[in-house]
Amino acid sequence: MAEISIRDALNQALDEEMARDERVFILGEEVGEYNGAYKVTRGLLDKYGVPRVLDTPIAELGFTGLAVGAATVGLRPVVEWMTFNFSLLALDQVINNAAKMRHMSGGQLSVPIVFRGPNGPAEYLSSQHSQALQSLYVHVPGLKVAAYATPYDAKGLLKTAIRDDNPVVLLESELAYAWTGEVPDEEYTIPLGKADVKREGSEVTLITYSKPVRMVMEAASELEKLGVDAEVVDLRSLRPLDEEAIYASVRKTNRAVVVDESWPVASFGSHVAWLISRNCFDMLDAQVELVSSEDVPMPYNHTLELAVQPSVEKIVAAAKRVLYME
Amino acid sequence: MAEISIRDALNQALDEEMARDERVFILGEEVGEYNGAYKVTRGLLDKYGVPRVLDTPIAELGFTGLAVGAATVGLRPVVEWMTFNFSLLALDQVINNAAKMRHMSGGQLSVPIVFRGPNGPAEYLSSQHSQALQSLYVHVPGLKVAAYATPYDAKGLLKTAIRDDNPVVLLESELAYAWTGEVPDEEYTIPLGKADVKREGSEVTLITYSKPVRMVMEAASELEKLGVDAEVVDLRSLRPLDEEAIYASVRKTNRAVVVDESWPVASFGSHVAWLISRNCFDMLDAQVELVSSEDVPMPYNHTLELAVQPSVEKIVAAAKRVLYME
Amino acid sequence: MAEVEVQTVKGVGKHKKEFLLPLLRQMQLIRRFEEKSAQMYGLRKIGGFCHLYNGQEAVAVGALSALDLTKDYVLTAYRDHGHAIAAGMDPKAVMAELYGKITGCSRGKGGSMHMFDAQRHFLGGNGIVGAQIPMATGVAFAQMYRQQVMDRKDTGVTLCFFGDGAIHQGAFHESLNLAAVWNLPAVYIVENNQFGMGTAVKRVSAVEDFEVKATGYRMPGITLDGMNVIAMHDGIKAAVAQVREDRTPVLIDAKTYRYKGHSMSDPAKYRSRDELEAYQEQDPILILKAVMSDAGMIDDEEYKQLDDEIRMIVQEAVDFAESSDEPELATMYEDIYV
Amino acid sequence: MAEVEVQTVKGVGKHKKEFLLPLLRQMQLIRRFEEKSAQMYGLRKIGGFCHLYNGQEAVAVGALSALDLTKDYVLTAYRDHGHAIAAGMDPKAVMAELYGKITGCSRGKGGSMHMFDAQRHFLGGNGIVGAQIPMATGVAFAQMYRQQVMDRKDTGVTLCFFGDGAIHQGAFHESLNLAAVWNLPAVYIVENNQFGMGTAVKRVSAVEDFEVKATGYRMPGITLDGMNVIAMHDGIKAAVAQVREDRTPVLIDAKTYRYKGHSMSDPAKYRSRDELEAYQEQDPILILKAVMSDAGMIDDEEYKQLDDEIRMIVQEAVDFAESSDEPELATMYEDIYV
Ligand SMILES: Cc1ncc(C[n+]2csc(CCOP(=O)(O)OP(=O)(O)O)c2C)c(N)n1
Ligand SMILES: Cc1ncc(C[n+]2csc(CCOP(=O)(O)OP(=O)(O)O)c2C)c(N)n1
Ligand SMILES: [Mg+2]
Ligand SMILES: [Mg+2]
Repeated sequence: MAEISIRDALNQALDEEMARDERVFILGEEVGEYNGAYKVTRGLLDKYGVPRVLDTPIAELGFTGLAVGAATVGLRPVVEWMTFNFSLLALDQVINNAAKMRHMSGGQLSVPIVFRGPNGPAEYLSSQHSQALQSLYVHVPGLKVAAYATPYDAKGLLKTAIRDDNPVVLLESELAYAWTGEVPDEEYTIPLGKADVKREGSEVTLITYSKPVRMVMEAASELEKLGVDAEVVDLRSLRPLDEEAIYASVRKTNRAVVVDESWPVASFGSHVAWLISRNCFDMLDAQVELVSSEDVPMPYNHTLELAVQPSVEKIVAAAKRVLYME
Repeated sequence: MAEISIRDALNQALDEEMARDERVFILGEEVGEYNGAYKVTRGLLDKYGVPRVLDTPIAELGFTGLAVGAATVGLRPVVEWMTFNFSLLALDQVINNAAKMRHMSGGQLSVPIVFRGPNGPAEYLSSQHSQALQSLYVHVPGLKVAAYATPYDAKGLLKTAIRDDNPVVLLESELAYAWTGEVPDEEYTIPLGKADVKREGSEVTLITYSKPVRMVMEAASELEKLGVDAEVVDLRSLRPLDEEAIYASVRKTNRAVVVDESWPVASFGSHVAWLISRNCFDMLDAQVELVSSEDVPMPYNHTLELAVQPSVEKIVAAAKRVLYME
Repeated sequence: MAEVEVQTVKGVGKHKKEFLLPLLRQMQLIRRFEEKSAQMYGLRKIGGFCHLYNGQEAVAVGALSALDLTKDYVLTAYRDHGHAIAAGMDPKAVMAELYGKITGCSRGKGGSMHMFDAQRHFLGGNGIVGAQIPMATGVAFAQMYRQQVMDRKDTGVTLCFFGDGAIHQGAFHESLNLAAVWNLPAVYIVENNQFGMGTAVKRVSAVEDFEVKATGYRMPGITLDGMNVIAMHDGIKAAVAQVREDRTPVLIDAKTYRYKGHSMSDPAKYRSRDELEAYQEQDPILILKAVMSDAGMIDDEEYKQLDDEIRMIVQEAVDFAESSDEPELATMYEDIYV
Repeated sequence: MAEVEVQTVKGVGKHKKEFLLPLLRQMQLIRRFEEKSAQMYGLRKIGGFCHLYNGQEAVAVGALSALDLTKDYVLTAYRDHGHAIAAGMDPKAVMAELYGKITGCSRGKGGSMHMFDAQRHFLGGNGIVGAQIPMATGVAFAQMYRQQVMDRKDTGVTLCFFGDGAIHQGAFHESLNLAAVWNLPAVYIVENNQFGMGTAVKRVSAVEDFEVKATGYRMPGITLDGMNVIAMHDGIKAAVAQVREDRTPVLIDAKTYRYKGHSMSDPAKYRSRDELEAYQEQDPILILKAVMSDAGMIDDEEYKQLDDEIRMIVQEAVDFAESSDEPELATMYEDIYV
């Protein structure tokens, strides 16, 4: 096992899959000569050359749609969006083409494509550059959506996504690229649709995914200090969703808090909170709480920007509410 | 009181507001010479001329962004999207500019603009043309979102939206434009953020908005035949949301079914279902049910397309589930 | 403003009967198919948006006859019945799709706007104006990629059709730049039928002749007579040959006209009877029939015989669609994920 | 490919000292302001993306000096400190915004990328590449609308700045067509600094000279020397006069260069020292100083005095920002809805 960063884990996954399958190629702004805005694609242009690694013009709709077209005739593109904020420009190609081509063609076409890049708040970037936009994607049948918070999960899920014959959206986080963790030397993949219990516990279930996983783990430690034994479920895959893993945990703890850095309204987080409310109705000892971002655009000022987001304190407070500890 | 269609109610609202305020103008594909793809803007070009009624090129991003810019310097545009399906191309201008200009400028700018057009399933249109996309809009702070299912509500809400100094997204329905109802002769407006109890009842709360209102009213009649007294809450405004009206009803009935023609995952419907689950936890006698569209792209075949959507039967069945009637 | 030269052909050009007859046949088949579609729409056998191709037959037939669909690809918009048939799809599968039957080419999921035949390299049928342009650019990209990376002797090109209305979409602009920068074998064809729904080109476009846009993308721009199938064939043939060889894209403005309303629900009041009739006088089928007849390649009897055959084929398509099964309810969950 | 003529000016042209000195002053102020921004960024007083304007000063200063900001408007992208200052904004409010303080022009909500001054008609500061182009087109639309509907003698024009990277966005294409079709008084200025982040223009663009794109939108295209503030001023002045009169748009390609990395985190390894130095030799401030000095309009002492004053202004801006308050937590819920 080597201890590497999420950035390097993703880089390894890309490298291995490109070596394994010549149909895999990468395109996006600055992914080539600049080695990636966040260096995830470092070295790949040198190793694989053009056209397997392509610097695109700043034309999200065009290059995303181009990748969708290439996928329909057998290539396996990995689209890097410099950040998900810019992917809004490409959304038509994702929702109306990538997610629907198979359907509209009665199953004739498939669209094996990965869309990835940093999503969610970074630092000091104001409201156009600090948005957690996963709810827009996870809403759409025809797409798969996954997220990771450890190098192990990052590598395994990206490899699986590249091999998947469907469009897969992968949520990354600028602030988490440098996080390190162990990754096996031998090859492995992680199936889409499998949650991972990152911490076992019996008194309250904390459910999350992506960058907040780390904060939720900290909150679990804080709760431990308060004598509360929390379980942490890292969903990893948002669509398909491992509902069974969620319910299994809630059956045990009878209490749940969902943590999602999205805005609250019509979010993936509130959806999961409803799923639990509905499907565990008879088991719940308290309402299901959601810790989300505040329902506001992200301010630039750093103190405000932190105050807007989920925090260990907010998660602990929510857990205490469902435990009737205050 | 005159009995008119939703189409004509909207047309009256546009006409009255254009007459009242010369800053109000309408733009969109076919809104002028063709009198609107669905004839909502009939006669307005003749009456007000260019540039108060403008036929645009098929360039949703461009003309939507143009309208946002015009709004920041004091005009009051009404953007007609021929259907919401095409608005995905304009989403960046809505989410990153319209919803955020006020915020990013520290309150200096305001964006008094209305985005409207038919949303949700129509008939025999397959998956690119039959999407209920409100969840994407309602997710975003900085926007307001409303919907109507009667001529009275349509006229009153559209007039309010045009006078509002914020961006307002209005959801219409192709299949509901011809629905008729009474509209007062005298001027009136309806505040955003106020739900309307369309039917009083005591045993189960059915919550919905937009086109499904009619279907939910039918379901309530069906339930009456089964001896169940259902209350129907038409939200009308999704953002801001009249949470108090919802909870007041659920406090009375202790049971709730949310009906939303969106896809289920991360939808506005599942959000409302969670809000009730959380905030009425101690009052609920059953899980909150959601009747949504199936989690699939819309097929062309009419039988399938109907089967995919909410129906009276599905709503009645959901109500029976929360009433433990089966 | 730039004056463009519209390339056309007088007479039968250099072509033989063996070549021209199939073109006539295909145009006639499309015309009769569309007439039948309109009729069945009137009988409510077909629903939704239904965009007919009458008047534009020379564009699809002329262009597709210049391709080799074992290696070339075609993408178009929602006005796609004509392209589907010109690509060699069975009218039965197309009609059954219009009926929403399980035997339709898209299993009743797509309908009028979404004809597909992956095997024949016909990739739809896109309902979002302009959305097929980036996709087609991607198909051309894959052809370049295969050639460069997979060392295959793939000299295929991709034909992308779109309307005069689509040209103002950002998708057009972004795609053409990408195709030029990456040297993609793409042939972009504007089917300039003068209207996007009820809107005449000049009301929404800074320029009326679209070949002038090509310069901005360092691309050749060509204007073709889209009412003349021979001109279309010859023009596209030459363009395709060039693209096959040079692996760089080209933009073509095909001047044509649609006879019917935008879709079945459009009475087309925005244009004059005179205008329509003037175009119908240069009807692509009549033109080809006339020049073939002048060249002694066809007489009225042969034409009638051909038309009879075609009417039969169209009737068989209807019979097939009528007698086909509805999709089972469970199919609504199919064809979403692989 | 099209060869374009770059319009420039030798010497001081027809200008007097009273006119040129303020231009020099503004460029110098921007330069010193940016140097200070970099320094404060290094001290972590400023965070996030911070895109400096060093090297491009002649573009904003030359262009904005040709406007009347009581009726004209300006919009630009995230590299906006220079435009903000050239629009007459108080460096204090700009620096305080960089610090995220409540006294910042955008109340600490916007930061480096989102400078705004509604009163001075400076409408930002947009972080999405190309997204200000449709908005600016809309501001120009409002000017046309006011003139036609509200019967005001509004002869304002709107200047829209964007980078060479933004030109490939669909937003550019859709906007220019709209501006042409509706005769909007918009001046589109590409700040062609040769790079979009680490990507040289020619790697991602079918054409290197953007004025050739104007033809596709039936618009005049002009190329200006963006390192020469007099050339910028004269060129924009003429263009604005024309647009004010004709109420039709124009596209300008201003050739310039950025000295620093794309943002504070970019070491800019993608270009050679030689290239950078070659541009620095034609530095816009040095050029203006030199020609003014040749014309006997300024000597070293006067320049030094001017620079000293400017350093003081910049230091005052920093002091102001330092001593200003953080926004209260409750402000996070403000400035969202009216
Ligand atoms: C993005 C988008 N906007 C609007 C529409 C509605 N619409 C369908 S066809 C059409 C006109 C297209 O005209 P053109 O491109 O000239 O093609 P034609 O119908 O003439 O073949 C419009 C506006 C759409 N389908 N997609
Ligand atoms: C839509 C979008 N895509 C990507 C980015 C990331 N990004 C920020 S600046 C930039 C380069 C822009 O280059 P150019 O337009 O030439 O402006 P310059 O930075 O040179 O002033 C990119 C890719 C963005 N902000 N918005
Ligand atoms: Mg057309
Ligand atoms: Mg640049």
